[in-house]
Amino acid sequence: MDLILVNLIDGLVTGLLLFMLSAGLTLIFSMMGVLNFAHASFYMLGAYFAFQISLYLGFWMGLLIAPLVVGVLGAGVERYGLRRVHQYGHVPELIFTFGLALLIEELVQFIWGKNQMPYATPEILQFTAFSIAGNSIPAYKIFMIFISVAIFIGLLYVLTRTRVGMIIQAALTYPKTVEALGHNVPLIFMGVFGVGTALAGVAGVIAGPVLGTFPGMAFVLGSIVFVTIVIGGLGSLWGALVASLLIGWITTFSKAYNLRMEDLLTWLGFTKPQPIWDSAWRDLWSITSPQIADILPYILMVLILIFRPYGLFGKRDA
Amino acid sequence: MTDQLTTDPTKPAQRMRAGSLTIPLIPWVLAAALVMILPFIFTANSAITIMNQMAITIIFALAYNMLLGQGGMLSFGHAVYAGVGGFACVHIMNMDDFFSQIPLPLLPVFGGLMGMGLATIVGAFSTRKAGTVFAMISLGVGELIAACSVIIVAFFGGEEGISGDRTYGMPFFGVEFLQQIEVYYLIAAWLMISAALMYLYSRTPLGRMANAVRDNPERAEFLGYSARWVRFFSFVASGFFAGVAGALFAINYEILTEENLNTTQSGLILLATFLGGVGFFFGPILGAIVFTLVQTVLSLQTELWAFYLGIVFVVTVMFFPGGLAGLLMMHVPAMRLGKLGRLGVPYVKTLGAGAIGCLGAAALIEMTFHLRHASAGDHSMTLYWITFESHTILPWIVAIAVTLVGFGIARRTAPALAEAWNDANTPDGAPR
Amino acid sequence: MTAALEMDGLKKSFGKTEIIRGVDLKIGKGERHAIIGPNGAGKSTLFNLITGRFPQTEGAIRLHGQDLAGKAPFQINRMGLSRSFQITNIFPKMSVFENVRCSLLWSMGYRYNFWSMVGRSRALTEGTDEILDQINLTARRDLPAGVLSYAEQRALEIGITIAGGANVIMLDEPTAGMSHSETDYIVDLIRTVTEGKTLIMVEHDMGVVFGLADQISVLVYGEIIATGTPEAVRANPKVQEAYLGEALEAH
Amino acid sequence: MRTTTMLGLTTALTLAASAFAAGADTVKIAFIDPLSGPFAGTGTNGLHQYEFAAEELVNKKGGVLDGDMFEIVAFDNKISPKESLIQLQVAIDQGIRYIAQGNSSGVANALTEAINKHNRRNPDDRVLFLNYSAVDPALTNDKCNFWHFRFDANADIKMDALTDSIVSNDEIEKVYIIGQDYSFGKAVAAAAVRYLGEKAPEIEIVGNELHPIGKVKDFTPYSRKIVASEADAVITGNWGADMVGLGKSVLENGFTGPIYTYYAAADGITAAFGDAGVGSLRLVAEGQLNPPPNDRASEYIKAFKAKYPDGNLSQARITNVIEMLAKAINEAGTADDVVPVAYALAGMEHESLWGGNLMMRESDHQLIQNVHIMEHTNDVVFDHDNSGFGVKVVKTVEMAAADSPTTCEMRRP
Repeated sequence: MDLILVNLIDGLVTGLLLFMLSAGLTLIFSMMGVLNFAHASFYMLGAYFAFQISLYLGFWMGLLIAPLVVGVLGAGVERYGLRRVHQYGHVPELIFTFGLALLIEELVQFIWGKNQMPYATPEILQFTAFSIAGNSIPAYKIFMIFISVAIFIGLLYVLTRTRVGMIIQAALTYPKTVEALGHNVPLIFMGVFGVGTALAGVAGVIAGPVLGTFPGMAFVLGSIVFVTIVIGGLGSLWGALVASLLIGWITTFSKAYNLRMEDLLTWLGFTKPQPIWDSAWRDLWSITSPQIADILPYILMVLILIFRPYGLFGKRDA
Repeated sequence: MTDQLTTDPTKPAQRMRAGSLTIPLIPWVLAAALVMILPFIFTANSAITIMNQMAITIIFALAYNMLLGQGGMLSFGHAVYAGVGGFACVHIMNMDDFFSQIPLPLLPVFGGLMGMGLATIVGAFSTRKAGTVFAMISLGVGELIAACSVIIVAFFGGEEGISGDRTYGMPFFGVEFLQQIEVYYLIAAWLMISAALMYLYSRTPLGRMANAVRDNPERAEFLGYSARWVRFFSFVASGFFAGVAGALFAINYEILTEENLNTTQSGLILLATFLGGVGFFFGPILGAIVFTLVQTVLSLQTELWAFYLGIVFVVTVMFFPGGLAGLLMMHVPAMRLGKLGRLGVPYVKTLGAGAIGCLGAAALIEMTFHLRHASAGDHSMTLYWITFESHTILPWIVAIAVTLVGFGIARRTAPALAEAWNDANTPDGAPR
Repeated sequence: MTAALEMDGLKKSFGKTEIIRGVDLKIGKGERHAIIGPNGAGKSTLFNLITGRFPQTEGAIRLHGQDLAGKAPFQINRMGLSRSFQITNIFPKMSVFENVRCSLLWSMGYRYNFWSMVGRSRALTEGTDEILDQINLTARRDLPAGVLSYAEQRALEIGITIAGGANVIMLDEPTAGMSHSETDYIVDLIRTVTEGKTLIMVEHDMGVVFGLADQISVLVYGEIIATGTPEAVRANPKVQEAYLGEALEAH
Repeated sequence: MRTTTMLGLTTALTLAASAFAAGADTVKIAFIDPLSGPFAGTGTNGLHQYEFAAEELVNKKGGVLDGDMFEIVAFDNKISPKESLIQLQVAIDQGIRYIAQGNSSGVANALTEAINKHNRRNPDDRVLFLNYSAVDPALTNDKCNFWHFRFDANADIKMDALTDSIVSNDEIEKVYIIGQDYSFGKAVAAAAVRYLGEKAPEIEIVGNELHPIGKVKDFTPYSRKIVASEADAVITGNWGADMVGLGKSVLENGFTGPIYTYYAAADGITAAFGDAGVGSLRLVAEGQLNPPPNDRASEYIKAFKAKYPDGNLSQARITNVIEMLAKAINEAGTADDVVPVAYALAGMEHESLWGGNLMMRESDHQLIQNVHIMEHTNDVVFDHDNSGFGVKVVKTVEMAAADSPTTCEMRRP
């Protein structure tokens, strides 16, 4: 069916966007061993910065500059914040990033106010790339796919084919040894944190126009990003990719098709209580898949954590 | 080395031994007296409402700290246990026949049992691991139950929540709990009972082992304890007291809604607990008090309250990971040495100036905010009881000057404070 | 009479690497048994297998005749086996007293008790103080364990290990990283506190081994190549060839 | 340590109770709505409209009774029912007798219950609840009480008008209903199904679904379904970011028919839609801004925009609240005893600043008024969000649902 193809593309866009966030987050996690709760906040900052820049210099300069600014900010947070908290242990680190997320949200409201920003896609991309059975695929979506894939390939190349990548990979596993070899490990950490947040910034820049640029955008996406990397396996780049796409497609398809709990329950052999409106289970029977599409990732995560605590691609001891 | 080990073993040990056998009663008596007297000092209904809220938050924060501080488990979804306890209690309030058979003061027991029941189910799988896995499961379960609150309308009442009437319960010695003050004493009684029970819990073998598992789960396993079951029992106990807090919420507000369950609520209790300090039993109490005041009182003064709270929180995590309680307890050595007084003047000099600097900075923030977001014709603003024009240059100069001078003095006097601090923490006669 | 601890064809592999390649060993009750061997011989792995930290790949371990397969560390501990660690493994934020008290709780039958106050139990306090006395840490009783000196922490580690009253005590390099005087002190300590118990230890310091042990097993590349009294082991040519050589001559 | 805590507590609680002294010559109205957090924009804008209305419509005309002025006292409820109840208590302690609230039916529900209980338990300081925006039908039906007055048309009344408009449009044969998964979204969907079934059974409802509230990141899959269903019109009760997200996504994916909404104007939404919404977005609401109903209204809007250039006169009904309250206080001859004021309000008829008559129905305290269907266009005199776009009335239902049934059984003191 044509609609399946359309949904596959839509899900791919969602998934790849999620991947841009989770890639940075999982890099940071494998480096510092801490989940950065403020990661989605950097995504939001990316969107806001790009919006502000686009007012003066246009969308493309925003795409170029905003992630850099976000990356520098991120590196600053690592250098002056996290590094300090690191000595107290993991839980305070987690709590620090949690507080930072709150603070950034307040800061954004302080500067830009509470309303949605009129941040729009560039005019050059405002056309329909192609249509499948009457469903138009906007050019901007193709552009999003293109950017995400380019970033993934670039990341993979840097990590596995370059000297810098080797040093980073080594520093992730054996920081002490790498330090002894004369590399500046704190600098590497700061750099990785900066790059990770810059990636989130890129995601913000390209997602801002389609998903909306408003103070709640980090909160909406925030926890789903952790869910992604937990499902994928903490610290695994491939896991992040697979989990992102999985979540993208699961949510897209469950929204696109009205699967009803009633059918499932009947199939399982339950009989519908009558009259239904008077039953304590009425809400369970009336659930449809679009209703719960966005909480499915949480269900998936809890199940995975119960049966495979290290995620799909994670190492056992990670 | 060996002479270090053979110092006279009797003296300090004897002193401390007495301490570990008895439970200090004086603070508890004082606290109870304070709780009794407070409504006579703050008689307004709104003050009592705020104190009720405070007491509920204290119980919840203490319950939360059973996990975070004592068990080392970071939960991002603890609101659901309080929430579900509260929802259960409202449902009980609405069961006319049953509710008229039980006195209202017993209702929190049901809330607690409900919270405990849910914690038993969730804990059965979430406590197998601590750390990130536990945190993420708590987040996932929290999000799930919060999402259910708008889907499962039969129990959670949707976005409007469900409401009941506390006065339909069996009169308790003639008291029907029509007035806020009666509710206050009910909540206060539960506050004292819950706090005492939670304190005593931390002194039981299980409570001690919770600390051990927090510090070193592997070692605890080699002492015969299953780290998982220790965590599980802590989790269940915490669920009980969270449920009690939820029940008291139900009694005080007579309504439970989605906001009692959502992740924001879970995040706030983490904030309050950490702000107060997770390392000491009374930390969460301080945190809950300060936090409630900020939320209900500071928010009347400025709409930027959450911004300030965010700053304070981040600064706390960065510089005072022990929270307020940790800050206070830092003074214990100096107090033992009887040299606390020596810190007074330096404190006034540095912290006083620092506080003025903070007020100046806050003024700058408020003025910037007013400049950016107030309606265009609206140039006058009121700050610290002074009304002025935010678009003229003078207030800015004043605010900047106050900020700079305040922080400047604080910085200047900081070395003296550090000196005084060292002095106060060094026994007299000891080599410096 | 069943042995205190018995290993039967014990094997352990990590991935494709076989670390323990079939260990058969019987340790009798009341024996003081040292396991020695060159670095990488698998001594610590053997310890971890016995105490349930890792599951074995093949073979059986029996404690007082009971199979330990699939048992978690805490279950093994409850059967009367207790261990110390090569890297100091205590509760650093808790006081010395609490460290020891925690290790007494299970054996004194408190289990998951949440209705009685630990401070109220005279037996518990006295028991703890007695242990502290034995390990000479009474003066350090109320300090956080994390601030103790290294040797004191090692002493505490041993205290925690013996406190539960286990009759099989396993010590993993109890004197690692210590000066001579510290070592002497710890050896004396071990000798007194393990009186009447089965002691199994891994140790590099031959002075300690020969001072404490009445049986020695030599583990090389995951296999026991010799077991016997110190004298017998010392005289065993295989051992001399494989590992001891000069070290023993020098003694 | 305890002393410091005590000190802090003392100062703070004194602060909380400090504004005790109720002014002798003011009638205070507590405005309890979100002033911080995600909905602060809407709340603050509402507060400005209240302050402006009180100043312009009452105080400049000499106040009520013998010169008592209206004063709006703002309380931030962070859109939380719990905080609302605390602030309600603070307001009552300050001697305030009139409570205005509008954002979120959940909060309104909590408040109306709490006020009902409070008035029963404390007959000496009763308060009135002036609900200016919460549209859950239950508030004037099953959950009605004597102290609650609703000045907005409720969700059912609006849907009645909205479906009238749909039925009169011959091109609409298939309708898609989508909304947020909570009480209001469900109420909208249920009302749409009911009214369409009654009025035009031939119109096919090709989709009726709910999505999680505030959690959807990307509405594309929903839009695809809507487009694939070949619906001619969409009905949604969405608000805030969910409204913008859904609307933009539906339009982007090639939907060209009308989108009937409740809340697709002002608060940044008008600006966010901009040109894209022209020809599609329809809004059902009271209060006519375009074309300007009369000179007085035009003057009022101009004066408001002069004072709040960034503000929106988005809730026209607020002027009705202020004018009718003033009238009721004058009729009752007292502002302190709310019972006669409530009796004066119930059944009151009034001519709105925005044209048309108003009638506060006595049986359920629901204001009966003209309800308009408006469209999003740039052909306006007064725009929203300073975007050049605004809403223009295209159809009016006079005194909508004046004889609609109610299940309210009101107990009067």
